[in-house]
Amino acid sequence: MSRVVLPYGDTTGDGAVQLSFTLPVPIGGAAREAARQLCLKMNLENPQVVAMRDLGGGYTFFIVYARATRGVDLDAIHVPEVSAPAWSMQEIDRMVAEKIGRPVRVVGACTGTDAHTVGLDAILNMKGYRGDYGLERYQGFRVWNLGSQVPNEALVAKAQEVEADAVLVSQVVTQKNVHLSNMTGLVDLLEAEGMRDRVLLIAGGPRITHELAVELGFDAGFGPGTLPSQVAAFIVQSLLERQER
Amino acid sequence: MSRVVLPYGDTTGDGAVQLSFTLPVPIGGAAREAARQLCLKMNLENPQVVAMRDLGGGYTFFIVYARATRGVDLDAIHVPEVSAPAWSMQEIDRMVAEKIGRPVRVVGACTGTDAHTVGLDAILNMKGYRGDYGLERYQGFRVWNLGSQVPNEALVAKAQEVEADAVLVSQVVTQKNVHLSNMTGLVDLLEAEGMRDRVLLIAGGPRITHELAVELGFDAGFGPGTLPSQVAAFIVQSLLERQER
Amino acid sequence: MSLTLNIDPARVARARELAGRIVDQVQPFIERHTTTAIERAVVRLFGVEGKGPDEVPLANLVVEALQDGGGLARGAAFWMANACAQTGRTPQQVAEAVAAGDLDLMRLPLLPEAEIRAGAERLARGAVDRIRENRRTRDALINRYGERPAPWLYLIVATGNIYEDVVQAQNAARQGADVIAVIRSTAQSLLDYVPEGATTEGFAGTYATQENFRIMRRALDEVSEELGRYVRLTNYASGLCMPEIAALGALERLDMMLSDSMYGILFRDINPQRTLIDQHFARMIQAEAGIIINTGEDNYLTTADAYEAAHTVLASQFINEQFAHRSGMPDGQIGLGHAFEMDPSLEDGLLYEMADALLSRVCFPNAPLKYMPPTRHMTGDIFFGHVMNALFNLTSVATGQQIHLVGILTEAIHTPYLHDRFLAIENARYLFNNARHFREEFQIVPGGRIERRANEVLARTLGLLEEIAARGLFQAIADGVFAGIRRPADGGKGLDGVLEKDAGYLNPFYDLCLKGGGEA
Amino acid sequence: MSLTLNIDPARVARARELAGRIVDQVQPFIERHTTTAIERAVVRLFGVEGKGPDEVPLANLVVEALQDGGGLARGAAFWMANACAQTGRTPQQVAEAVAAGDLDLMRLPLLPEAEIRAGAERLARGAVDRIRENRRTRDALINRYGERPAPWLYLIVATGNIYEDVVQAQNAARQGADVIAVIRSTAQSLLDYVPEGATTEGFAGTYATQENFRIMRRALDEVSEELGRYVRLTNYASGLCMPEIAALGALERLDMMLSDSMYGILFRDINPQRTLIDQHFARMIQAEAGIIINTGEDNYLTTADAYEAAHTVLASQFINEQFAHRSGMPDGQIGLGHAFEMDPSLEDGLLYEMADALLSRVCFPNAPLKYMPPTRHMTGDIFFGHVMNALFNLTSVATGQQIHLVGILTEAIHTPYLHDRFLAIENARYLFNNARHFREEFQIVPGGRIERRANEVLARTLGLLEEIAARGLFQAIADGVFAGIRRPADGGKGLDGVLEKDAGYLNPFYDLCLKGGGEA
Ligand code: B12
Ligand code: B12
Ligand SMILES: Cc1ncc(COP(=O)(O)O)c(C=O)c1O
Ligand SMILES: Cc1ncc(COP(=O)(O)O)c(C=O)c1O
Repeated sequence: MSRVVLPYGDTTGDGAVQLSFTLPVPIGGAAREAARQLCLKMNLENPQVVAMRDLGGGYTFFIVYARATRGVDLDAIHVPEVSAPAWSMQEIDRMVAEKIGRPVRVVGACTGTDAHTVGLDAILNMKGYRGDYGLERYQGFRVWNLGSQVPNEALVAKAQEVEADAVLVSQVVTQKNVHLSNMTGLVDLLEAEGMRDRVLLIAGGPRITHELAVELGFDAGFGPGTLPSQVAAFIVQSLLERQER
Repeated sequence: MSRVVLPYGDTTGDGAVQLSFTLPVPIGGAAREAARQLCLKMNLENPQVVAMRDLGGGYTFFIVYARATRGVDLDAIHVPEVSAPAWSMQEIDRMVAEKIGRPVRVVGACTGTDAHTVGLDAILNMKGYRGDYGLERYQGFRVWNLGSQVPNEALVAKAQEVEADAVLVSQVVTQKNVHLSNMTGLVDLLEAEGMRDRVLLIAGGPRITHELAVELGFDAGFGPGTLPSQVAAFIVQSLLERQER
Repeated sequence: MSLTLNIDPARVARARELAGRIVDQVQPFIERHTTTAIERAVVRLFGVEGKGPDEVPLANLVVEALQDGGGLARGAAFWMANACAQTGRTPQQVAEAVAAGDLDLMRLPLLPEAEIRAGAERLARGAVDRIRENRRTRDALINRYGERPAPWLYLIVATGNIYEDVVQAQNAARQGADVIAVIRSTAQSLLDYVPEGATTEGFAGTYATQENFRIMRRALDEVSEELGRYVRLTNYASGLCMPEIAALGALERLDMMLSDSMYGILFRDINPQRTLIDQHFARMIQAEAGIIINTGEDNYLTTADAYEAAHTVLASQFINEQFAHRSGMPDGQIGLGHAFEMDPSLEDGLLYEMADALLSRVCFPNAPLKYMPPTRHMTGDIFFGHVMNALFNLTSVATGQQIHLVGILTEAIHTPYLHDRFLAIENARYLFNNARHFREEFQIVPGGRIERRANEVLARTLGLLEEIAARGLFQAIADGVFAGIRRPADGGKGLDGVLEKDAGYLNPFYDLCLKGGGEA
Repeated sequence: MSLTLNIDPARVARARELAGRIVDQVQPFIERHTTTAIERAVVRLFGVEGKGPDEVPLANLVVEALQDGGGLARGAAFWMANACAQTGRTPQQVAEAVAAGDLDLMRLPLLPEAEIRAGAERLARGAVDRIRENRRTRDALINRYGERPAPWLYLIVATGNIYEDVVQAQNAARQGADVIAVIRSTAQSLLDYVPEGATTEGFAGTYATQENFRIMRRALDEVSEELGRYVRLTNYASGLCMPEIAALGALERLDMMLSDSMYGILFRDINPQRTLIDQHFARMIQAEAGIIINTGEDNYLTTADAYEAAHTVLASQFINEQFAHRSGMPDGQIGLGHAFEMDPSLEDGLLYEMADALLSRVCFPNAPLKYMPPTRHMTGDIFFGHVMNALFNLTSVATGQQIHLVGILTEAIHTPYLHDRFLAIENARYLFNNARHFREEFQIVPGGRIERRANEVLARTLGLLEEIAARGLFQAIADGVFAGIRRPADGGKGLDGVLEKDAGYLNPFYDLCLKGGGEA
């Protein structure tokens, strides 16, 4: 079976798409045509340049509406999703007490030169995020939050020292793909230290998806809007699964 | 030779493009992936879904940034452009007096059910547009402005009656491509009446380009921002060319 | 306390008095006449629905037959009541018989006049009862859910297909819309009949039909229930069928209607006499139905310059208020229109917009003003347009507007897409909430730019009203006083539908609705 | 008349007095110490530029040599002046010789102290003359072109490549920017040296180097000439090299600099002692150069809640003002930072933002306040973000801010693209023009929400300042009073660069700049 969908404006299947971009072409009829042709190369139909603005220096900004012609088959989409059960803090704490019998140890950091601690703090600090308490508040967790700009080496050393069950990494700055090298660097280091199998490795940040994290060798990735309890539930569930094995 | 350009964000050749669209898919990981794949089908690279909003009813709105990969060759672009000399009202009036020897007669209308007279009035009324006087103000023109909602038949009849040199049509409403049928209908009618060769046929409106107008059998098309003097110059120049033939 | 202007009440009273005088000059003429549209409205109010041969609505067939036979000046009610009494049939059956050619209303023997009058009144009372029942239903629902805080978010749908409209309307409501307007198919105002049935093909809008009204009303009642708030429905009455569509709106519980002769005259070239006569009846029915009317002064500013022509808007609002009063409409139903249409490049434009919006507020303290967003200066630059709409949203909440037509960033491009509406609502809700008590927190500096602007607009309004009072309304319209558009009194479409009432003219609705026939 | 708040001046005076007391508690400590960065700044001011072996800047090599030799506590000026006099070489030649290992500054025989002092002062005077010359050039250009009306449009460029930055900066200027900020490569504040030369590779920004400063200054002078208005240049001094970068900014005619220890302490974990000592020298040089500093209080609100933590911003502004005064900086150069960072879902948020912005305005009437746009609550929804920026723009013009960092709709996504900046400038220019005289047209309702909010923030500020005065600034920072971040006085980076001044410490700039050494 296949369920192919197209973008929707006001009629099913109309394919309506809005685009904007700048071309290094001085404003004018040729620029408009260049913008149109660019859209045709995107397999778009009937591109309408609805605005054309002179940015100066021979650059022109365009706003275009057009129709997408190639739909997406929903049945062919399989996204790996984090399977975090919807447990409350109380449930998680009880589960840790009953089934693990000791607090879960987690170490978290913003690695490399990343100084954006707000996202990591949202997960780890008492206060938590949007009314959902952070891991420090859990009876079942012990948390070491190393803060910002932590070199991978320092993070791994700390994880080793406290015998961490899980290592949590936040990556916000993604320019020049610096997050990718930070993340793969960490995986390599953990493997070199023979620790990779002993810890759950979790990443988070506005441009992190579970799919990307798994691809880079992490156990899970969490994106925008993540709540601490989702992360806690994922960790506890994963540890329980490992216990059973 | 070829000069291929790509969109520009902050580095030459980065291909930066912004898109937004709605898919008939409930918000979630699969929706995000569907949006991503849709962009891949547009030959875009590295699509980043930066916003995903729930519109209700199983629809999701996306904002995406991505990189266009297929550039446009500027040297292969040839847009027919209206060649209207940059003449002032005074120059045009003098030219009409000296070389045509009688006022040029133009009939204008918003045809079909179109009631948007502002654009046509901008060209025809005394007052003009953005400080550029309208054709009524010219000594060298006589203007019949038929206003809104004029059937093609009435327009042709009037043109016949006053022996118009030029017929000016404004089309603002473009939904369901009603402007296209209005415009081709007019061409057919003029041809049926054997008048097509005797009048300059000119269209205008926010979605009219010279290219489109010519394709539909008009002599010229004028888009947003057109000034009356450009239209006057085009008319006079074309009439002079015809005289010479 | 709330943001207000220091304006001399005597000058406002003077403007109102002049407008009253202007309207009184034409009111006798209006009351002396009826139109084919009014008579068709009567027929529809009597319960006639559906089409005859050649797709012509039954109401048209009945009225045309009477017009052709020369009997229309006595009123359709007269003939219909007589026929019902004589044949024992319902109005619907009578109309169907007329359509089938089986019955000639004017050939039937006539009952004594008093009996006909009584029969007509009975038929009319049925309609009025249904209309009042609708009104009670609306009140009950609003009571149940609670009234929405102003400004109300007014959103348009315009797919051309009533069933797609339903999808868009319900989603708009879920996204926060308080009022849904179903945009009509382009130029329906020029049709001299109301199409029948559910329709799925329209240009840039969906035909206003009784069945479409019903479908959308049901859909909105459904979503109102789902959301726990009453979502209002509105459509357009203006045009050659104003009284008929007003009647259908009353019968199908529309909550608001765009209903303004001035719009039809100026922008649709409808004959001024015809539509002013029509309007008097239409508004009377709307008054009865508790329908808030919306007037179209905002449209002037799409053609004339908003900074220069603000006084034409205000003058027209005063006149429109008087016309509405003459139809028995209370202030609370008179949704006078105005707009945020100044050129965005104007220095201090925001302050002048605030001045104008406050001035309307001050002049019509009890009217549910309808405030229209920037349209004219919207371009394809959706980003800039979205910001213009934000200032419009701010001005609306800051000056206490009631009905807020939500500005859409793609105004210059297409009728709204699903997400255009979402983004627009989000913009408006952000502003309304983030500047909720702006009105209570700021005062206007006395004698400053805002106050000076308002006083100047009022002065020019008084001047214009004086001039119209001197010239007469028909002449003023012919002279292009509004929006610079000239419309002679005997030009335009629909004059052939106007006729002088016969001495024995019968139309029970005037009595029931206007002369103490209000809510029992 | 202009929009203002009814605030008791005695309470403002009290806040200022408390801040003065807080600063006086640490000022003696600051003045007793110097740092490696200050000494490198001296070396650079003496004209030393370029790198030695292993890419290490000459200034670092000289200062490290002195530190290793134990002579740094007398001041680099002392050794350099002696060396120049003894060898007859320029400071540059001396530094090169040190780098080459040909010269050991501390092994040279010492001239009599008075001679060394005189020599050092001569060298310093050369630098100060150049700095004053820059200042005169700036004044002359502004005089020629005319000063720009506030709020100034402050735009960032951040390509990482100085040559791409030039393209973006010149275009931004053409689009309307009044101030161009070249964003630094991520974490340059952690480098304990200033890179040399033109650079083309940076992360999320371009390295601050003397050559990059020069290139951009030239580019902006060029475009200033083209446009007929003076386009200001700014960069970041905060971090481990604050005094050095401040010196380079002074030498290369930067017009503004982000220069604030608190930022480094809280967000870069720089040692509090180190950076406060550095800041004293840095601001002194900036004062001399007529450079407007920008402080970083806005950043607190990216971490703490803007509604809750507004008083921490105000308290910090009072303290920062005192620190600047201690460096001889007049109010007109103290660009205190604050920000529009409240959650957009807050009811009346716009009014509270106005309250806070006005309060800063009232407390620091002569400071060129730097107002930062929404960043924290910006998401990938560029449409909504663009509207938030519109309200920020409105608030800025309505409350009379001076330096306006233009909010960019793609804040949550990437450093600005060419057209992002264009759209953002258009938004700001629209608001500034369309609401130009908002300030003169509105008054705040006495005792209303805005005034109550402002008084409450001031009350909490006073409470906080009392507490800090009681505890001492270092302890307060350690306790996490600002932005909830705890920084102990002996933690963080750079403490190893702090040293107590020797009795014979020599640094001629303190005398020239602070003690009556102002403009001749
Ligand atoms: C606040 C902020 C700052 C503050 C940081 C303060 C602090 N204590 O964190 C300050 C002012 C210091 C700052 C500085 C800089 N910033 Co900044 N900053 C931001 C800002 C405005 C908000 C980020 C934020 O706090 N979001 C709120 C949190 C709650 O969201 P979040 O991080 O996504 O976290 C959620 C999820 O992602 C997830 N999550 C996040 N981490 C983790 C970790 C784990 C383990 C898990 C499970 C989940 C998880 O859960 C969280 C809750 O749901 C953004 C713009 C924006 N609006 O996004 C720019 C932004 C991130 N900064 C940016 C830049 C470039 C910088 C600088 C490098 C600029 C410069 N050259 O000087 C500097 C240097 C900092 C550095 N080297 O890292 C860019 C990054 C561009 C890019 N994509 O690479 C942005 C996008 C702004 C921009 N358009 O340029 N910044
Ligand atoms: C003003 C206006 C109205 C006014 C018109 C008043 C009047 N006297 O013209 C009123 C309120 C009556 C109106 C009504 C409707 N409108 Co209207 N209206 C607009 C609006 C806001 C501005 C148009 C305008 O005046 N532009 C200014 C002029 C100067 O620009 P211009 O037309 O492009 O003209 C320039 C050039 O194009 C060129 N030009 C134009 N014509 C000609 C002719 C010649 C010969 C030449 C040489 C040059 C030329 O020169 C001009 C000067 O540079 C636009 C939205 C927008 N912002 O664009 C919607 C818009 C055009 N309307 C629209 C619609 C759908 C309607 C209605 C059909 C809605 C309805 N269902 O009820 C009605 C019915 C009208 C009808 N049947 O035509 C849509 C059209 C959608 C589409 N693309 O098809 C728009 C885009 C709004 C929207 N998003 O839905 N409208
Ligand atoms: C008062 C009024 N009536 C009617 C309309 C629309 O009527 P039409 O169907 O002619 O487009 C408008 C449009 O703005 C209006 O303002
Ligand atoms: C006062 C101040 N200094 C410096 C910076 C940036 O410094 P860094 O190079 O550490 O990112 C900022 C950033 O906002 C700031 O506000």
